[in-house]
Amino acid sequence: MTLLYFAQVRRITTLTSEPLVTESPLSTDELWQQILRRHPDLALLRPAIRLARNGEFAAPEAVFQPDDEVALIPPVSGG
Amino acid sequence: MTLLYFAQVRRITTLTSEPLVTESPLSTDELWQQILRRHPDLALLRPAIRLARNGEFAAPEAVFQPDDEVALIPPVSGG
Amino acid sequence: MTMRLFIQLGPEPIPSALPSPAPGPETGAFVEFRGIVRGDEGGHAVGGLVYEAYQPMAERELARLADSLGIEHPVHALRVVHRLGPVPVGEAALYLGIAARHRAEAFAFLAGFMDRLKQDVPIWKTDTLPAGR
Amino acid sequence: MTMRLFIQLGPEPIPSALPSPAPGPETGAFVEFRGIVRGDEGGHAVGGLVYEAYQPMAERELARLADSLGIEHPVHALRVVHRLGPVPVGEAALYLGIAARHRAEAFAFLAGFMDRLKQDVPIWKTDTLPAGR
Repeated sequence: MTLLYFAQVRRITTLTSEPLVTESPLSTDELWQQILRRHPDLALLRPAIRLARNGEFAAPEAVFQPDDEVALIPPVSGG
Repeated sequence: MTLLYFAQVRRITTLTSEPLVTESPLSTDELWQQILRRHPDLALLRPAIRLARNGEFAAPEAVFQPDDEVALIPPVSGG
Repeated sequence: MTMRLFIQLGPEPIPSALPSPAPGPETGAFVEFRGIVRGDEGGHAVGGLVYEAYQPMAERELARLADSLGIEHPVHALRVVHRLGPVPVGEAALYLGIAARHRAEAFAFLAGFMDRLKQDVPIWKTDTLPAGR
Repeated sequence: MTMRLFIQLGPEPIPSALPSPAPGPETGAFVEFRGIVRGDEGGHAVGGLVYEAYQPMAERELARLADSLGIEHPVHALRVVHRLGPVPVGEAALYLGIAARHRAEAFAFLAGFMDRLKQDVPIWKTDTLPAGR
């Protein structure tokens, strides 16, 4: 799995992306546990972050596969 | 007084403008009587026509002076 | 707030690009509208439309309309251009350019201006041009 | 009705004139919007803003947004350009060009598109440029 970080999220992780090796699919909660273990400072921002799976917003019940590209989408501010 | 005719009104009067000589001020009704005497075919259109006095829409109680410029404004269709 | 206002009526084609009427650092939204002559009018193919205006009154009404709408929806500047005489299909008869701090004011001003222009400004479509082939 | 759709994200300045995305004889309304970088951001003087996007997803969301809004407000064509990277004050970060049969559809589409762009399209203002003097 590849994790992508943008904007405020990137400033906290100080990374634009990183691999997350997992053998089995992860639920949203399981994925967040993995992310927060690496970047505990994201906890405060978590309620504002939407997850995207392979370029589309993921439903809360989404299952994330080992080869997915997962983006953490903080509140957007384009335009 | 100068009368100005535009669009549908001009097609009925076949004039773009004409003088109306009057010695005293005219009420809206008196002015319309003069106009309809010259151009009876305007009667049908009258309910749709607004009068402008010196370049501004005239209130129903307006008084038209001998040297006014009066325009007959049929429904507009700009834009 | 004073609104900068540019009004122009005439037979010249409307340029494909017009500068913002308020290019300062306080402008966050620039909205432009072109009313374009379509190839059909009342179900019939046409080659264009002919516009006529009571020009001094039309200019005054446009300015009055801008002032009055600007109270409700404050914008920085407005440019209005209305072409008169023959306007071929595909070309603009009307141009509005609105500069404002935020888009909400600009959008509201634009919609309100168009509604009232079509009621109160003495400009008329008086004729159609024959459809080409 | 199929909508013609042009989407472009990139660091290039947005041109001061872009052609209508649907120049056919059925277009009666052409609306353009530019979101321009202001000289103040949150009360502080800035020289510009820096934009970042999750580009493939942003392009897909813009297309999805256009399709979904087009059902409610049918328009002929849409061009969306969002500039990325540094954008100086006074220059456009965003351009929308909408061609439609009538202005009502175009205005409704524009307002709806902007509202949803600012909620759902992964583009961010990430930084400010220092104010010049």
